[in-house]
Amino acid sequence: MELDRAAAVLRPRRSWEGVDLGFTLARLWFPTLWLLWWLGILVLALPALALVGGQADWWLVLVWWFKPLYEAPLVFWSSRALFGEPVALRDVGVIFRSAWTRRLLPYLLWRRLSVSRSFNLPIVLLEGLHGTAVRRRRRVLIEGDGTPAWLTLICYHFEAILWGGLLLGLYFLIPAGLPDIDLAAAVTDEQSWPYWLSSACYLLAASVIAPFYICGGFALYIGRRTELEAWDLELAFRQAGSAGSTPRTGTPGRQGRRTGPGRPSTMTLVSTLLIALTVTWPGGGLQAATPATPWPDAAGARAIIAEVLADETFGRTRELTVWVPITGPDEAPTETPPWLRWLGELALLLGPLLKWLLISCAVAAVALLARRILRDWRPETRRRRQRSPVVGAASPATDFHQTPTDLAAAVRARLAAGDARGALALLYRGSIAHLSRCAVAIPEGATEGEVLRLAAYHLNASELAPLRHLTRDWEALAYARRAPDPDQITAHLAAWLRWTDTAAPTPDGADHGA
Amino acid sequence: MSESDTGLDEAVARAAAHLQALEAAVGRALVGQRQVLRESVVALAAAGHCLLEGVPGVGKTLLVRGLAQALGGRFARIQFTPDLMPSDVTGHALFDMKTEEFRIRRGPIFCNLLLGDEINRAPAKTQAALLEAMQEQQVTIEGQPLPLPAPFLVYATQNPIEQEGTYPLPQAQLDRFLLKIFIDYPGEQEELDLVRQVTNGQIGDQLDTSRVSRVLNTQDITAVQVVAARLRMDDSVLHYAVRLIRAARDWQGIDTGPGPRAGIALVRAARGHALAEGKAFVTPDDVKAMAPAVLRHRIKLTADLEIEGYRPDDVLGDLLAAVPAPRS
Amino acid sequence: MFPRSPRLHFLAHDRARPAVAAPRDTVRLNETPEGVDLGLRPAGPTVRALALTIDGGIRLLVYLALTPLAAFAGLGAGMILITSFLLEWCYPVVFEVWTGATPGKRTLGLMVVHDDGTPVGLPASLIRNLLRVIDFLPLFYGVGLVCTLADRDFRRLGDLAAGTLVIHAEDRMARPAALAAHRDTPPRPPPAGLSLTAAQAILAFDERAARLSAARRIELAEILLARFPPAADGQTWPSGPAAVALVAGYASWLTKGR
Amino acid sequence: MRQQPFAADRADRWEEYRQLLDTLERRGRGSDPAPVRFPALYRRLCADYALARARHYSPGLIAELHALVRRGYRCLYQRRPALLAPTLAFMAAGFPRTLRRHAPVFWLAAALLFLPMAIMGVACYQNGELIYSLMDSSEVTDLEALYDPQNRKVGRAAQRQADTDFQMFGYYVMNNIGIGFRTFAGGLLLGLGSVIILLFNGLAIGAAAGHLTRLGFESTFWPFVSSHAPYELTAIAISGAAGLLLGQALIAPGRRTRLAALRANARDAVVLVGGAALMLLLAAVVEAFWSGGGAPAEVKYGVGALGWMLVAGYLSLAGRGDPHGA
Repeated sequence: MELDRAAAVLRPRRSWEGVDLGFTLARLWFPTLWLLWWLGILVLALPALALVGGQADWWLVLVWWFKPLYEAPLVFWSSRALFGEPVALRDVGVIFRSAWTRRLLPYLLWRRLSVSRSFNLPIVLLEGLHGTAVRRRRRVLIEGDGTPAWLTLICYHFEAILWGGLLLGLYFLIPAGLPDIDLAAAVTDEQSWPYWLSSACYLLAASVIAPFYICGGFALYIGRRTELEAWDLELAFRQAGSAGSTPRTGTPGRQGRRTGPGRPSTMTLVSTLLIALTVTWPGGGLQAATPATPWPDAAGARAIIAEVLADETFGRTRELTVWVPITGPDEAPTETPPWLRWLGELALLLGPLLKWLLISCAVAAVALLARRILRDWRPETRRRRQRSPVVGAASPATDFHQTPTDLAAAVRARLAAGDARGALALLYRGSIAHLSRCAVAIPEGATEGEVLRLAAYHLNASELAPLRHLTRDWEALAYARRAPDPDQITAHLAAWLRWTDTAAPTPDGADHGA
Repeated sequence: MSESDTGLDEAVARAAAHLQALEAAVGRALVGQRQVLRESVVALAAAGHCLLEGVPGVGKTLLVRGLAQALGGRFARIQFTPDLMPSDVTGHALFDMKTEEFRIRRGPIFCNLLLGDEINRAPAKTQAALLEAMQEQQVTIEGQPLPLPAPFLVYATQNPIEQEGTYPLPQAQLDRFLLKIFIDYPGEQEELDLVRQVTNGQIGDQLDTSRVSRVLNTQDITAVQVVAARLRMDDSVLHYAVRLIRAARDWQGIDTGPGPRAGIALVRAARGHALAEGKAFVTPDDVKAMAPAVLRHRIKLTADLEIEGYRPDDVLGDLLAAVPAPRS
Repeated sequence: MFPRSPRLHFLAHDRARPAVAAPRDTVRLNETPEGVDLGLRPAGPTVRALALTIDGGIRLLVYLALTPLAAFAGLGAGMILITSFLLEWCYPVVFEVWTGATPGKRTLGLMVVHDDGTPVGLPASLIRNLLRVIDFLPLFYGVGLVCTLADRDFRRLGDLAAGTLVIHAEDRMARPAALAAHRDTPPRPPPAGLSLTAAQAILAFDERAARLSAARRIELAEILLARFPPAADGQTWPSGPAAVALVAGYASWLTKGR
Repeated sequence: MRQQPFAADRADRWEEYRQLLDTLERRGRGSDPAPVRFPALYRRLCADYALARARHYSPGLIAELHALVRRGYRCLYQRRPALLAPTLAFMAAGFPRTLRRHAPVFWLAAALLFLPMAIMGVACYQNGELIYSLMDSSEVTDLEALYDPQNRKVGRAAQRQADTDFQMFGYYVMNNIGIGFRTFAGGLLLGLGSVIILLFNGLAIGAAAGHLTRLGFESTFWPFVSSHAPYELTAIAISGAAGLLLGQALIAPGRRTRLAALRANARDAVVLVGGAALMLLLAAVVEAFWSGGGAPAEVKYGVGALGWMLVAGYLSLAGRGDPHGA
């Protein structure tokens, strides 16, 4: 596997997103992790079967209890894979030897029921801490965040859902004629074959969820370290040196995308760092919410007690059917509070009201629908509908250049004041505004020539000619300071008035000035 | 003011007539490609060099030869190859055994109109020699500066498809070209005309510029260039040009924007365009018409857009539509 | 000859490009009509399960609140039936179309969108919630769970059919110091040949320095400086707090120049 | 341009944008004037974001801009559906047109529902034992009790009150529309779910009808079901057709990928389901407030016949006149 293909993107993210990253990685590595899990469990499950003497329930409890044992290799393998050095499955010995250390022991004993197991395992296995150091480190890393516990809880439920789903699916899929699965026996009767089936289903469900659970916790751990220790920056800084000594390459955009590791030498360094480095990092300043207390072996004990009590030596259950007179709860009419009676009356009133409301709603809806359908059929409305888009577009949507309402008067006023430029500018802007009223879309960047070209699509020759002259005079004035005769402007104004009167029957106020 | 105006008007009319005659003359040989022809003529009027880009066979060489034919003056052509040396372009000094002194042998660059074919096939050193000459308007051989003849225009071509074994021009060198003209295939009718015209009584497939008559001489060209440089340009148009350049520097999708020289080039090209249109003053239309040709080789798109196959013209189209034109 | 490339705007882009080069990130990139890439961060099954539980709790509370209605014989029963119909089929649709997420999802910062990042509309929301029935099979979203675990963007069947995503909404609170223009550290030019990635990492270091412990800050700064070749005049790189200050100077130079 | 001048230069614009965004997000369907500047500001921001990324400014700034762009994107591309007019347009044109486009699937679904119904009805009428192959005896007894003319509970009895009607309405809404939705969703199981639900419902209804008629309860049964049957049965068939569409996409996606086919068909299928749900709502109103009423049987039969004609006319004709074409 290439190095830069194997890394996940390290960046600070919220804890739930961290879990999601873990799930993504688990999906990526699923076949390997799954096999690894089964390898681990086979090592234990077969001897255990002999040990408990073929008792399904005990065997299941045992196999379940030693879950951390099969999960540790997964943690180890994912840590190597994340940093681009996946261990081949044939080196399974290396994996198990590195994963099954003495430090795992608490997790098989009193810490087995710890609620944030998948988050703690990387701390224990990869940082090589134990005792109080682990506790302090965990407190620093977790910073009162409940996500690891939630992850454990949810994954337990996922297991249960998958297990139940598998069982139910089998139950439904077995065709009639074959022996049915007794679902009750499958969960209670440890002697029956459905119980074994159900145990197998459970193992299958657990094997599917385990990679996700472990990678979720691992990614959470990586995420916390990224957040607290800026791991991503460390990687980038280490790369900076190697990039700094070589000339800049031509594709900065590509480099920028990848914040993950890229060079074999640094990567080896980092991953060995990850595995071997005992982080002597003071946890000062960051306080955890609660210190973790060692968990007594209560749940396991309770299960054992239940098993023992269920034995026949302690008694058995018998089903008896007897007739007993039913002495109903004395139905003495305790006086109903007045508000309740009042409510009851209101309800009686409300019933018909709601009913008629519903009926009238239904009738109205049907009537509206009928009207609508009939209207769609009538040809004259059809014609009206066809024209409507034009009407809609004719309303000036984007009028960048504010023109006075009575444009003609304003132009005349400017002319009288001797401001030929102002008058012509106003007239030209008015023309553009009028064009956009006639559904000619004029973008902001359109120059005079483009306006003319756009207008040529929509106007006929007689309408276009005055506009062409106006544009020519306007350009000469604006860009060459050649003012036309005032008479010429008056002629333009007259032409403009003629144009606006004929082109649109009811444009807004500007046109009534004539 | 009005007196000089009328003087200018006459000069403009004369120059515009020259340019239109030139366009008509070359247009007889180069069928279709009106836009290309117009842009080449603008470059001539603005005294700027052109980079022509297009696949083989669209008439790059024909265009330049037609121009040379119509212009008079000296025409030279250099086929750029990987083994072309700088001295093959500029010329060199050789020792004359008879007179026992160094004699300067001038290279093909000493001409009025130079066609540099497939400029990106030559190594950087040779390209640099040509581009230096374009910038300085003179060539130095053996420490002796030799000025180039007065109208000196370079039309360089390059082929955008065959990139193997080419030396792409660096961004700074590209800046020396006033315009980058992009020659596309002709339209259907034009192609039909082209085939008909070329195969009519033609032997072999050499370029036929025989029907291009000479319409201008070098003095005329210089006169036209003087008129173009004096053309009236209102402040609002100038502002518009600068606004376009500045917008391009901050435009999304443009990695490297145009430098300050782009603004100067845009204004020069706009003047040339106005003159070619026969106007005595520059309007925003002229600026906008020339903006793609002036800017397309001066910007570099971001890597994302390049990977997705966008070309500068696509981005420039958006930019031109979005920057408000002066209209008040 | 040249394939005319599409224009930058105005063209419908391919909705929802598949995630790009780095599949080990949970970000799915999506290009908007404006030509920028928006990152969507699909939410995984764990957080969605939690959201589902919260929604279930809310519905349970509504049912509990409705039980007194049973006192009113027919009308009450009718009301309860209608309410349960609404809760079962319409609750998610109404909230998703109205506010973008059900209350449970909202609590956990999730949000339902089309796979192009636009807010979910009525048809898509209807599809994904009606098909919930299938995802629910055979037991408490068993099909949905397997589907989310297997899909790249954690979509269940309903999401696949409707073309929707459940994503992490962005933190509205996150307003980094970048805009505060707080830097008064004297700028120091970084060594030549600094890659853009490294430059960006330096900027990120400056932004996140406050979250790091002092010792770690120094360690990181020294790691960076150690990778640079020694200066020409034989001067060595500083260590300790001075190194942090130097890197902060680089960051300042990178943000505002000399 | 360096980052700080870049940010400082645009700070005002970003702030304005952020405020606009806040107001936009806060107001629901308020009546504030439309913020005309928003799209322009948004586009500028997109450009800024792209620049910031291309120039490798600090990740914090990029993240901030990204969040702003995303919020703006959501605001700008939001669809705010009005309720009444689109629903009307949908029922008047969209729904019947979509149905006609998928007429073969609809006929298949209808056949799956009605053929077993007819066959089972005739068979049960002939053979009194046959119904027990489908229901157990307690269910049959319940059914008989419900429609027994001796039993005054059925139909519009005097004591039957408005609130009972209302309860029945709730029950019908819950049950029938639920069945419709399930028929649709079952299509995702390669169409099998829809087929099974359609078949089973057809058989059950046919069996009940045949059995009750055989017992001579037709005076209560047929008037009761005749009025709402047109809407209800058609709607169930339409839901089934929608489910079959999903199944078709999965079994025979044609030249598309399965997912693409599913998505394309789901878009039409949900239209069908929506229309069917509205039809079922109408059926529930009729069933709760009219079917049980005291109108004479002839009137009810007339209403039923009218209903069938209305439904047939509606589904085959509505929306054909619209200029935008079917």
